[in-house]
Amino acid sequence: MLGGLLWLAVGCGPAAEPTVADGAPAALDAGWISQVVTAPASFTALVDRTGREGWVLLHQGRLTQAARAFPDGPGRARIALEQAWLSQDLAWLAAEAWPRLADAWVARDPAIAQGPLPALAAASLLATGAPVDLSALPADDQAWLAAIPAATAGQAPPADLRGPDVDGCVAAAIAMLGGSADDLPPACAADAPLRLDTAGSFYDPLRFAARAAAAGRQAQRGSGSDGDSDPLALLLFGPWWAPADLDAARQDPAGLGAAPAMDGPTLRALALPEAGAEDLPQAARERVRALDRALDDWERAQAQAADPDGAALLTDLALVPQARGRVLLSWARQALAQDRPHQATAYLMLAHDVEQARELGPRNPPSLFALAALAALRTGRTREALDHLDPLLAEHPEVRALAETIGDLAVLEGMDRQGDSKEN
Amino acid sequence: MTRAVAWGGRLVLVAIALAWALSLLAGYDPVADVAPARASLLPGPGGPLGTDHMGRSVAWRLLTATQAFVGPGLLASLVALAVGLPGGALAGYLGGPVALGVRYAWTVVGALPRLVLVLLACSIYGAEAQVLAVAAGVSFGPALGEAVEARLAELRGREFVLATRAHGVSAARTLAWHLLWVGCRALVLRQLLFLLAFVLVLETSLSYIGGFGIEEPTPSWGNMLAFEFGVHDGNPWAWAAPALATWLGTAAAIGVASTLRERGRG
Amino acid sequence: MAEPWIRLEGLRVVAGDGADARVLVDGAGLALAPGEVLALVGASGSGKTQTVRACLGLVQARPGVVAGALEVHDGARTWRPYQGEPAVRRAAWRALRGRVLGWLPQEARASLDPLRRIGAQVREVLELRRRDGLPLAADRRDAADWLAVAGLPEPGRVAGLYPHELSGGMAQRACLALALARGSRFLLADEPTTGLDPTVQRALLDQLGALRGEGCGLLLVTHDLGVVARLADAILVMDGGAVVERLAGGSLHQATSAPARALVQATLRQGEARP
Amino acid sequence: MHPRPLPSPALLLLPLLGLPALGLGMAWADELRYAEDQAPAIVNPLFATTMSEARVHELIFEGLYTDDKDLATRPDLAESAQLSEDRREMTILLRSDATWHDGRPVTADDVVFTIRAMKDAATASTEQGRVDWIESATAVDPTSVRLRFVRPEARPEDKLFFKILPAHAFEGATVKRTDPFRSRPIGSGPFRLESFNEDGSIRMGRYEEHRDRAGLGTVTMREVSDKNYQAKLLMYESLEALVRVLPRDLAVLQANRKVELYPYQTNSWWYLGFNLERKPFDDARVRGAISRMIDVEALLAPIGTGDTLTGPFVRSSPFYNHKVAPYVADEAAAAALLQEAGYTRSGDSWTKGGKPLTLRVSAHKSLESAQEVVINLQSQLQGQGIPVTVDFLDEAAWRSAIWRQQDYDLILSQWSFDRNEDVREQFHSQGSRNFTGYQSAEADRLLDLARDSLDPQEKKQALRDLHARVHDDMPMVFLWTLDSYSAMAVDVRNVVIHPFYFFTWATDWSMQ
Repeated sequence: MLGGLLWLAVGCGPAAEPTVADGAPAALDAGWISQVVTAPASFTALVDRTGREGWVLLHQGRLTQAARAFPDGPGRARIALEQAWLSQDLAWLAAEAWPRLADAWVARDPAIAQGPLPALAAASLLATGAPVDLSALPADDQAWLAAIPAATAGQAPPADLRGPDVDGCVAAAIAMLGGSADDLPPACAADAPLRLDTAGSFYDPLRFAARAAAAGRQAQRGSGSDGDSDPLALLLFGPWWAPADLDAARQDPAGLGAAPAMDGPTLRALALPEAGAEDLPQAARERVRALDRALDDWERAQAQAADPDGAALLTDLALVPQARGRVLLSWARQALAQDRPHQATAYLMLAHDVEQARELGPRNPPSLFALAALAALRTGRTREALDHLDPLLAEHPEVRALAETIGDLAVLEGMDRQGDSKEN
Repeated sequence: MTRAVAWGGRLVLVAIALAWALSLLAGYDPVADVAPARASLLPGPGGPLGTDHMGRSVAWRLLTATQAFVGPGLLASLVALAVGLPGGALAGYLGGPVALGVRYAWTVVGALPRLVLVLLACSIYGAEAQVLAVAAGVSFGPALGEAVEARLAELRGREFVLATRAHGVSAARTLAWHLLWVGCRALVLRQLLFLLAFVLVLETSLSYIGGFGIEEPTPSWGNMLAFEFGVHDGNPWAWAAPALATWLGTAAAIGVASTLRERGRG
Repeated sequence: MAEPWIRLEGLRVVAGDGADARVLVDGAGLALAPGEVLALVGASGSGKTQTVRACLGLVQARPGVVAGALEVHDGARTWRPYQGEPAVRRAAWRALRGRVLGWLPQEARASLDPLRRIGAQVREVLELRRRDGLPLAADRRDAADWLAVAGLPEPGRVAGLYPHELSGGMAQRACLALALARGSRFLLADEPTTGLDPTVQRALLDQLGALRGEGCGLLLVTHDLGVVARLADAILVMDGGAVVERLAGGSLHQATSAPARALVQATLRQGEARP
Repeated sequence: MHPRPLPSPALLLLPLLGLPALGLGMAWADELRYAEDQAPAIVNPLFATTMSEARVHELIFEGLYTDDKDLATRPDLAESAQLSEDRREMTILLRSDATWHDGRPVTADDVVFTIRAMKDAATASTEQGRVDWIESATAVDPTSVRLRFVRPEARPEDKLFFKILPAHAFEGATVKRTDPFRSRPIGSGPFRLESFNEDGSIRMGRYEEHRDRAGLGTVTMREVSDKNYQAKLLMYESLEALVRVLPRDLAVLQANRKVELYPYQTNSWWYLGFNLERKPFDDARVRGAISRMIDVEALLAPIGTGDTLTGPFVRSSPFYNHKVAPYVADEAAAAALLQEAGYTRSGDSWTKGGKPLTLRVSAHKSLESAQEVVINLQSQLQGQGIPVTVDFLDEAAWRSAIWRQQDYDLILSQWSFDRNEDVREQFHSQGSRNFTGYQSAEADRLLDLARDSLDPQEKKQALRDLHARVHDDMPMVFLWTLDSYSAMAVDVRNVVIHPFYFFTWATDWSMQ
């Protein structure tokens, strides 16, 4: 009996797990979390100075509301960065969904090739900088499509840009891409389909790329105007762990507005296992587990070393889980860029806070859902991509347009299939 | 110590009886009480024992749950008496071939473990409380009867029985009054208290497991426990109270039973 | 001498059957009139107790009474409880036990219900008496009164005791109280003084003697010849289950039968210490 | 009164005697033990009605085609196929290395037998709808089958996922629920059924001869009906997998570093289905009144987070009609409808012709959180004058009462759909899962249009119209969809879960 109890006590205790290299926590110590935890006053001062409500909303992942809440200044620039990243992720998603829809539909019904769909699909790809062969398209379409890469390269679009199937919204989006406008006209901002003279309802395929470009510029301007401000404003709740990571990102030719990939010095110091070139989710999970081991120990140490206010911030704001989520998000982005969508799915699953599965939150930033939808599309789970987009709709109603497009794709892909249903 | 157990146990049994009477009079409606808006309140804001995760009063459910076993317990007692007493009395008083026949019948019933017998009955006749009670009573009948028989076999040859008869008391009255009532009542009561504890534990277990005992929304200490078990951020009293009540009720019945002594036996 | 109310003839009591059968009483008989004291003497195992129990229908051995005739007159009619259908027999015993035939048992403590207080037991007997319509003096309505009559000190306290709390003498007096309270016409006393100390014995015998004065018939089983000598109007000597000699008067000294003489001898050898 | 089924005494004893033993079972090194709330009563894919059955079938049986990890159709028992010019005929060549668990080769006769048995009305297969489109099947030679279709088919292989049964395991040409096959199934999948145990567990061992040898040696399905224990058994390593985690256990499992969560969102929704063939529920006014007495948000609150619904699709579905406004709890409107239907309120109840309006709600015993919902519902309706009695049915009683006899007033249940969200079987007047008895020419037309349309936007619109239609006709009160996850010990490696069938890629799984 006693033996059994002892066995139970031992069996249920925390098992000893190998920890990462000894030098690793030191690298983590250089990060903004340590700064907040050891000197909470600097955090409070920054937040109060730049707009507390905006930071709260940013922490909650509610970017649209945060953008409205922040006054001009570092907060506004910061939120523009976040919006640029999210829009970039959604633009990639659009560039995945549109061509797939066009291909699938044309394969089923060649007549659709005569309509606007192929051109719209090409536009979505061009907006992300992907090379597209336009030669098969009607000449009219080729003309306005050519304006997209030109705009992203900095050339102003022709004033009379108008294709037979394209109304003002697409033109406005191209203008926005090229930097000659910062927002779409009000008529285009809603989730209304394009006014096309053929049957079917299609949406603006350029919207997210245009918004990404505009927000990126806005962020650049913002950080320029307040250039020597507290670096914490850029790091707080953000994708970079430490100032060194931020500096590394600044070296990136695409600038801060490009979707951040987290391969800065801090993570390199952790010497985590690589996920490998093959798209094996198991390797991704091993990598996350190694990260968790490092972070779990480090978080405990932080909580002990912290000032009481700092410790409260650490747990109340879930700083470490949130930062971990940001790391996984950037890994997922990387995996998607390198065509390892199953690994990306694994990273995103592990980042997802299932307690509030269908809500934005500190651990569920909007990009998580956008990237999950992209990974789902890439792995053939078109229907599931819609599930991932659903939580974004309340905060970002314009995503409805993308959801409708992906919905059409899902319907098309399932058209020959036969549904199965069961109880429970 | 024994006195403390006896009195403490009696107190608990009286409390259960009072709770039962109160619940019968009050007519608490477990269905109407549902209110998710006041789910899992702690004692105080949510009444004396708080509320469960459907917002129902734990205190009222705890009281009402006595109906799940007190009534069946009493019914089981009646059945056990009906099964055990006549046989035990006849076998003990008459002895001889009657006793042999009665003992044979008991051996047949007693060959099945009590639990098996009850579950078997529930599976054949349905899991209603009455079936459970009757089966529990039947399963306890032989034990009761054997105890009575042994006591009567001991008493019937005693001089005082002859003396009583010689005074002109009829055989029936001698048996009913002098032997059974005076001679066996404590013994029978003890058996019945064991039976009550058995019914309580049985009902609670079956309702906990679900499917055989009392089904929600009718409260039983067992299904209250099952319903709240594992609820995160629940009201701890919502499961602790029925668990404690089950434990106290069983301990009280067994405690009182084991401290019961006939006055007058040295 | 009045006409006997109790007549027992040809009693034969057997225990066991077949090869195990033992004859306990073989052809015993007796007759007893109101106000008469009949002593039943004999060695142990001579059948005295069984004979007395047979008069009350309380033979426990099986098959028990196999032959014999008992006639009991209750002042109004004569009952023959050994004859007729079971229903008739039950009616006879119902009429006789307690009302006509009272019993003072041998082992006093064992004859009291161990689980009930003395007072309650007396009250029950009084209730039986009331049911039979036997008169009750106004000052003897209560259990304690009868315990006092039986010579128990502190009758109120004793009424609240359980049998195991009584000494042997007190138990015997309690039994006497029960017997007296019952108010039977006859009292069949089975060795009532056995195991009591001499003073208690004397007091008890005085009580019994007083009963005779009230017209109560007494069947006294004993081997105390002193008691016999003091009380008996007639003596029956039993041996081997049969009545071997009947002596009128209270002295055994004129007895002729061998068993009677043996009894006398035995008593003499013990030294005639008793009164 | 309906007859009460008699569970075997041994089964009755099990919960009492077997509970402590549950936690003590030791696993083989390469054994995966997973928990289901309710074990399948039989193992025969022709009679599958529940997800737990579908999951077991996935391990033991194979279809002609299946999903690859990117959910594209790939041949499974088929090797290759040729579609005729008119797209009405397909000749499938079977792979030569597929064998049944008894060693016999999988042949064209097996495929023909399975399709004929499914089509045979005498079989009463619950999967009959999945072969409606096949006109006939003939064996050309032992390894090739010719299928003829009712209509031209664009990609028939996408519909050939149903499981194939061995013809030699059955007598004659028919299949019955009661065939001994139910407990001694022979499949061709990566696992074969080793034992169908008294305690409801099913043990499946690796089929060593399978062309695609599985990484796991044994998969054991254990019935753990006390859902309070499932998460604990996983954490204390008495199980390796839970197929569906209770919402309330999610937080603790996510925090546990020895457990990984996998989203397992079958497109599921809960509903309260009326029996339209029984009075007075044939009266739309009565259904409307009851619908308006129910506060769905309040029903959902105690059981977890999810989205309430207005129709037979999940909110994120392309078919969900967001323009349909939910019924709101409105006692006055409900009363008006009942009065219109001829009921009068007297005291605590509604009566018509002296008969009070009562409801018997049936729910499956293993439906998680059903207890809370039903208790809540009972309270809501009783407060408005409709007394509700509740029946929790076990597997056998459920099949007989709901699937065969249509003997119920109102059921609380849940449908799960694969990614196609095909509700035809549930709402078409000819649908094999339409046990509410819903009949609507308009719904039939919309469902036919959705099936036959080649324009995705037209199909989308047809089903959105259907959503509005069934919301108006109210054969069911649509409740909600819940988030669902499965959980697995981190020791189980290379896990990729099929979004519906779960075990489709289980051959790749292994234990560390």
